[in-house]
Amino acid sequence: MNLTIARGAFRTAPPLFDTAVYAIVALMIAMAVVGPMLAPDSVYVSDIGNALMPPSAAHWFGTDDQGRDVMWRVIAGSRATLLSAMLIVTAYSLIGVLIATLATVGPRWLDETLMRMTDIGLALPGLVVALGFAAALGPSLQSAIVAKAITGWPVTARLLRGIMRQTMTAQFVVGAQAMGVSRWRLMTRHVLPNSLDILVVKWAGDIGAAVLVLAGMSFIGVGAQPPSAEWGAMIASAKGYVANAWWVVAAPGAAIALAAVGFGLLGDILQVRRDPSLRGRS
Amino acid sequence: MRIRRQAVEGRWGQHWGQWGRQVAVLGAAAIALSGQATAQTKFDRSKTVIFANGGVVATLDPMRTDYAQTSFIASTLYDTLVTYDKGGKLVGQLAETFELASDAKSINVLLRPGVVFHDGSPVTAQDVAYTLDRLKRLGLGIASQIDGYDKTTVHDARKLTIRLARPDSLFLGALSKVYILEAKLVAANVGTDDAQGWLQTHDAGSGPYTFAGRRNADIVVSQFPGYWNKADGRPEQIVFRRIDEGATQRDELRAGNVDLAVLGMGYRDAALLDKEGRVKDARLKPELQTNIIFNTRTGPTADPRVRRAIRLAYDYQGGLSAIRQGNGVIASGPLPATMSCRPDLPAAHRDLAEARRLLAEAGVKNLQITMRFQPTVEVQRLEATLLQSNLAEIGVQLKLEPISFAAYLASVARFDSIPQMMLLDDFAQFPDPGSILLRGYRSDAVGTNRSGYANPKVDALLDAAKASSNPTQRCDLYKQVQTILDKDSVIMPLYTVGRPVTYRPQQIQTPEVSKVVFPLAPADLRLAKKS
Amino acid sequence: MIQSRTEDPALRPGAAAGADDRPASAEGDTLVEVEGLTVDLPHRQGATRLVDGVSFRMKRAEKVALVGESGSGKSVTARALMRLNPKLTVAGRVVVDGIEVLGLPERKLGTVRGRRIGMAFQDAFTSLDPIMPVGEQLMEALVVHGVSRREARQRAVRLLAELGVTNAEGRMKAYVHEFSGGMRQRAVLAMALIGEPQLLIADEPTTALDVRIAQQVLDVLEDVAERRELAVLLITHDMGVVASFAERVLVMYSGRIVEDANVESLFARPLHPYTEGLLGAVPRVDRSVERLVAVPGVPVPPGERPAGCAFHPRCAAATDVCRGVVPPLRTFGSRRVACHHAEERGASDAV
Amino acid sequence: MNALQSKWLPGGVFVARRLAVTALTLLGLVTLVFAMIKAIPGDEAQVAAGPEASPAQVELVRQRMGLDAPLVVQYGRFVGQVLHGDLGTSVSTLQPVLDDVLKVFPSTLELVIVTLLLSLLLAVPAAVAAATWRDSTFDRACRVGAVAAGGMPTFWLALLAQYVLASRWGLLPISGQQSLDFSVQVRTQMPVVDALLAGDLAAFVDALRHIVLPAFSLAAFFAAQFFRTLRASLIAILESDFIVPVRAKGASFARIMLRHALPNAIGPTVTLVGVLLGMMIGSSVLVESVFGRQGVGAYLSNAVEQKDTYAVLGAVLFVGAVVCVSNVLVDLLLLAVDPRVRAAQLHGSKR
Repeated sequence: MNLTIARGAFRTAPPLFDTAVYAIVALMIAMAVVGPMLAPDSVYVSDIGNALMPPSAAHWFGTDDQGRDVMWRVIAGSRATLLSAMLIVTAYSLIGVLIATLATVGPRWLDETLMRMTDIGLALPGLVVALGFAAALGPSLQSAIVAKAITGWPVTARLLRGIMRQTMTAQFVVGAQAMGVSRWRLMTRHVLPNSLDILVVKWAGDIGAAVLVLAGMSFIGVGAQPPSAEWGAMIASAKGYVANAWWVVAAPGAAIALAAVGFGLLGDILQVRRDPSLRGRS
Repeated sequence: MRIRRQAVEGRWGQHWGQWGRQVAVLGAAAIALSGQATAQTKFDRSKTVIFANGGVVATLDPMRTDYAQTSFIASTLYDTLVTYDKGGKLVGQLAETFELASDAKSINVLLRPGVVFHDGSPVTAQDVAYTLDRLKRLGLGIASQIDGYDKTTVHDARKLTIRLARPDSLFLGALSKVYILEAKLVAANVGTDDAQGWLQTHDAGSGPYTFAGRRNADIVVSQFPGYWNKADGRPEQIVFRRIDEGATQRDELRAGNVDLAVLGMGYRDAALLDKEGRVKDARLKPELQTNIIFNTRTGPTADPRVRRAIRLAYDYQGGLSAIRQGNGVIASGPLPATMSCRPDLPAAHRDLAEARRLLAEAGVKNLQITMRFQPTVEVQRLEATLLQSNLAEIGVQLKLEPISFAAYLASVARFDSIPQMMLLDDFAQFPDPGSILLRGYRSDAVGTNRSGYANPKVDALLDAAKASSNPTQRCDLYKQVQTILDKDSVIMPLYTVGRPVTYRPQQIQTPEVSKVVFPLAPADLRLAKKS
Repeated sequence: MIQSRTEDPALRPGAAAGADDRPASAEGDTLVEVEGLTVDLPHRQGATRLVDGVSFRMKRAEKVALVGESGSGKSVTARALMRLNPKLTVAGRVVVDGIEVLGLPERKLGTVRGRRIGMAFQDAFTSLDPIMPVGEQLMEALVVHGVSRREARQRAVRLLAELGVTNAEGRMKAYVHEFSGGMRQRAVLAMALIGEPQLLIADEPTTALDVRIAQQVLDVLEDVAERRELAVLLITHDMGVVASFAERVLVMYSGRIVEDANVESLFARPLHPYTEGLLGAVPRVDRSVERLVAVPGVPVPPGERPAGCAFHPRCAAATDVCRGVVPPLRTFGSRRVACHHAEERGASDAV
Repeated sequence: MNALQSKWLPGGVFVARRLAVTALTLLGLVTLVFAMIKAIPGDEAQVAAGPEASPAQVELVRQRMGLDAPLVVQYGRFVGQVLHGDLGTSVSTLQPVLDDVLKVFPSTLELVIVTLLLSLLLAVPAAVAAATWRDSTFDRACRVGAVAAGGMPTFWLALLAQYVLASRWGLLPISGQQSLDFSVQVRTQMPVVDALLAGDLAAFVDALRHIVLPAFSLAAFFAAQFFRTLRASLIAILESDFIVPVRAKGASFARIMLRHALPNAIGPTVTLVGVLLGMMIGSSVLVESVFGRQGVGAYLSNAVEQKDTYAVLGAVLFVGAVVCVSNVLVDLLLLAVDPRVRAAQLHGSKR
C-alpha cells in the first residue's frame, strides 16, 4: 500500500477550475522571472519619511516599516522565494530519486543501510539543521536552501522506493526479467520512467509546501536577510505591525498562500492527468 | 522571532539593542520548582506588579548578572556594597563609609549596622570576603569587572579592607555590580559547583525582596519585611513574566494583564501606545549609545580618512526620528551624552561632499565593505539598511552580514578576526567613563578592545587615569582620550538612545532609569498612589 | 411507469426472517415480475441507455439463466431487482414477492436486500472486505436484520458446513486472502443465502474459477437450491453452465431480451439468430460439430446501439425491416422471441 | 509454545526489531548533529565565561568543561554519558541538560498532541461527510477550505488569530500557558495535564483556553493534509468491488462507512501522521513564540545561537526519539488495522 498523497482536485474538474490554477501558476512564474527587473530600485532603498503608509493610489498595498512599496517588494521578492523553493524541491527530489534507485536495484544490505539513513533524515528536525547552518554560515537564503534540501529528501526517497519496489514486482517487469533483462536496464527502461512522472507530480505539489517552509525559516530569522524582499522575511520583519499596519503582513502572507495553493493544485491536476482513475478521488 | 538571551555587556552592550523583529526565546530551562513550595499566597492584584520581559531567566546566581534576565531579579534579592544614585554619584548601600586609598590599591569599608539577610542572620565583613573570593575562584560572569581583585582582610564584624593586585581607580565603581551573598548559607550548599546549581533556584541575599518560587511559568518575588531601607509604595509581589513578542506585550498591556514591558517592545509600538494614552512610554535615558565599531588595523577601514568619510555619510537625523522615534540625541563623542567627564565635541553630522572628497583623497574608488549586525535586533536591521542606501550615494557598496551572538564573541577574541564594521548598542556597566574607555581602547585589552585600536599616547593617558585616586585628574585624562578617539574616528557613534519602557500609570508610578541595572531596577518600582 | 404504491398491506415490517413464518406469497407462484425495466447512465452530454424496456417473470423455485455477451446489460438488470445501481437512473416496474422495489424508500429496501433476494458475486476475492474476518462478514448479513450475534454465529457456521467448507468453525476468524478459490466462492454463496432469501441472484459465479472447482460450486448451488426450493437467477455467458443448471433461459442482447424459452427447446431449436450463433459457439456432446462458428462481429457498446433490431449488423438473415423497426418480443406457445422473421425460422410450430 | 505465545511472539519480535532500529537511528542522529554543532564557528568556553571575560578566564572555563579535549574524545565521552541517562551540562544554565529539556519538552508535546487530536477531529468527520455527499456544495466547500488552510503559513495564521480573536475581541487569552490566578502543583510540566491531575477544574479550563489558539493555528495546515488523504482513500474504497455486496446484504450506508470504508481507508492517513509529526514539532516553535509559550523549539533555537552543544543534542535527541517512537506506533497501528500487512510483516515474507 504505497502512500499516495492525493490532493483535492474537483471531481468533474470544470475546465474553468483547471485554467484558474494554470493562471495562478503562470502568474507566479512570470512574477519570478520578470518581477525583479520591473521592480524599481526604490524597493531596496529605505525612505523612512513615509513609513507604514496605508494602501493608497500611489502604493496599492501601502508601504512597509522603511517606507518601501509593499506591492513592488512582493513582486521583487517573488524570484527569491519561488526560485529558492524550486531549487529546494528539485535538489531533494534528485537526491531522493538517487537514493530510491540505489535502494531498489542494489543488494539487500544497501537497501537496509539506505533506509536507515532515510529514517535518520526523517527523524532529524529540519529546524535544527536550518539553525545549525544559520549559526555556522550566518543566516542567509542560501543556508536555508541547503538546510531544507538536506532535510527534504527522506520523504521523497521513501515514497519513491515504495513505488519502485512495487513496480519492480509488477507483472510486466517480472515478465521482462524472465526474458533475462538485467535489473539495471529494467530500472532505466521501465521502473524509472514510471517513477519519474510520479516525481513530477510531487515536484509541483511540493513547491507550494517549500514556499511555506522557507517563509517559516525566515520568520525565525534563519532565512533571507535584509534588505531581501523574500516573502517570509517580509512577514518576519512586519509581524510587529499586525495591529497598526495590517497590509504589511497581509500582502506577503496572501502571496505565499496563493503560491502554495497554486502549485498544490497544479500537483493535483498533474496527478489526475497521469492516472485518470484518480479523477475526482483525490 | 527568537528572543536571544541578551547579556548585559558593558563596554559594547550591543545585545541591549531593543529586541523587535527577531527575539530569540530561551526555553524555560531556568528555574526548577524542585520541591520548593510555591508561594500559594492568594494574590492581591492591586498590590502586585507584573513585569513582562523577553527571554528566560537562566539562573538567579548574582554572579551571572551579566545576563539581563538574571540582573532584573537578582537586583531585587541582593544588595551591593555601593551603588550610584539618580545623579550618577557613588553612594553607600551595605557600606556605611567607603574610601579608595591614595595609591588606589586598596579600599577601606565600614558596613552599615543592623542589616540582616533574609534568614535573619546579620550581614558581616566575612560575607563580603566570601563573595569576592568566590567570584575570583569561578571567574564567571560579573567577575570580569573585578579582575584586579587580590584579597580581603576582615578586621571585625563591620570593618574590612579590599586589596587589589594593581592600582585600579575603576574598582570602587565596579563594586556596584557585586551582590553580597550570605557566606554561611552558600557554604552549606556549596556542592561540587561552588553552589552555582543551588543558587540557580534559591536566594541567599539581603535585598528588599525574597524569592517566592515559580507560579506557572513566571517567577515571583515578595517583599522582605526585615529590609533595612524602608520605603512606602513598594509592591508586595513582583511577578516576572516571559513574553518575547513585542506585539504580544502590547496587547497584554492594553488588556491590563501586565503592568510594564521592558525588553521586546519596539520603538514604534511604544510610541503608538504612548499616543493612545492608556499605556505610557517612560522613555528612559540610560548610558546607551548606538555605535559602529571600525576595524582600525586591517582592511579599508584602517585608513582614518575612509572612517571619517563613512561617518559623514549616515542620515543621523532621519535614523533618530524615523527608526528610534526621536527617543534620543545625536551622538557627540565616543561616550553616551548622559555620562560625566565628556569634552564638548562636535555632534555627528552628514556632509556628502566632504565624504566624497575624503574618499578621493584616500585614493579609493567603488569601495566594498562588509558590516556585521545583529539580525535579532530590529532597529539595527533598519539602521543597517539605512546606512547601506546612504553609503551607496557616495559610491560605497555596503554588504550586510548578520552574525550570531556566539560567532561575534569568537570574532573579537583575536585582533585578526575583527569584522570591518560592526553595528552595536554600547552600554556602560556603571556611570564611570573608565568602564568604557579603559576596557575598550587600551591596545593590550584583547577581547574587549573591539576596534583593535593601538595608540601609545592613549595607552599612557589611560594608565595614568587608572592609577590616579583623584577624580578631577581622572576626568581631565578621560577628556583628552575622548578627543583623540573622535579625531581619529576610531568608532562611529550614531546617537545616544533612550529605552522605551511601556507601563500602566494606573498601577505603577513612572519608572526611573537605574545607573546599575539596565535599564531599570524592579526594586525601584512604586505602586501608583490610589487617589 | 412506476406505479406509486401506497402502503401495501402485504408488506411486512422487517420481521425476523425465521424459516417457518415465511410470508404467504401475494400472487400465486410468481416470485419476480419485471415490466418495461429501463436503466440509463447519466453523464454530461445526456445519458446512455443500458437496459431498454426489459420484461420477464420468474416463478418460485424456478432456475432461470440470464445469458448474453458482456455489455449486454444482464448484470445491470439483475442488480436492478435490488436497486443496487446507485449512479444509474432506473425506471419501469419491478415486483419481488409482491413488493414493488423501485418505489420503495431507501430505508425499507432492507426488507428485500438479503431477506427476499440474496446475491452472489463473480470474483469472490474482490467482493469480500479484505480486512474483516469472513465469519464476521457472514454474520453481518443477519446482524443487519436484527438477529443476535450469537444466533448469527451459529447459523453462519452451520451454513458454511452445509456448503462444504471444511473446519467451518476455524475458518470464521480467517481473512479472505487465507481462503482458496473454491472456498472463497462458497463463502460468497453463504453470504447470499444466510438471510434465507427466496431468490438467489448468482452473477457469473463460476467465471473466475477453473473448470473443476466451477463444477463443484455448481453442484453445491444445485443441492442448496433443491433443498431450499430456491429460485435462482444465474447470470452467465457460458452456455455450458446454462445447459447443466437452468430450466429456462433469457437471452439478452444490447440491453434487450431477444429470446425466452425453456432450455430443452432453446437448445433443440434456437429461434433468434443470435441465440443460434451463441449455441453454434458451444462444443456439443450430443452431436458431432465439424467447426465451431463464433458469432461474427463484436458486441455492441451500449452507447452505439444500432437502429431497429440491435443484432441486424451481425445477423445473416437481416432484411430492411430489421434495420428499421425494433422487433417486439412476441409469444409463440411457451416461448418468446424478438425477431421479425421468427415465423420463417419455425416459431409458428413452437409448443 | 502455547497458542498465546505463538500468537504474540511474531508481534514481539517485530517491535523488538523496530526498537533496535530506532536506537540505531537515534545514535546516527546524535552523531550527525554533534558534528554539525562542532562545525559552527564560535567558542563555547567564551560564551560560558561571558563576553567580557579575559582570555585567561576563558581558558580556565575551557579546561573545567573539558572542551580542550579532542573532538573524538568529547564525542565518545558524550555517548557514554547518554547511555547512563546523563545528557551533559548546559553551557548557559549550568544545569543538567536532561532537567532543562524535561522542563520545556512536555509543553511542546502537549501542544503537539492537542494539535494532532484537533486536526484529526476536524479532518475525519469532514472527510467522511465529503466522501458521502461527494461533489455536493459541502464537499466542494471542504475541498476549497482544505486547499486554503494547506496554503496558509502557520505563523501568519497564528499572528492573525492572536490579533483578531484574542487582542481585539478578547475571546481567548493573548499569550502564556496559564493565567496568574491559578497555580497548580507541577507534576508533568504540561499545564493542561497538571491542572487535570490536581483536579482543579477552573485551572483546567483556563489552561485549555490558553491552548486553543496555538493548537488551532498549528492544526489548520495538518487538518488540510489529513482531510485530503482520507477523503481520497475513502472514495477509492467506496468505489471498490466489495462495497456493493455489503449493500446487497441490506447494510445501511452508515454501517458501510463505519465498519467497512473507514477501516480500509485509514491506512494512508495514519502513515501521514507519522511522516508529518516531525514537521509538526518543528513548526510548533513558530506558534510557541507568537503565543509566548514554553517549548523545546525555542530552547533549541537559543541553544544553537549560544552554541550550547549539549543543550542542542539533548533537545534533538528528545525530538528525534518522539518522531521515531511515533513511527513505530504508526507501524503497529497499521499492523492492527490490516491483516495483509500483518501477514507480510510478521511471518517474515520478503518485505
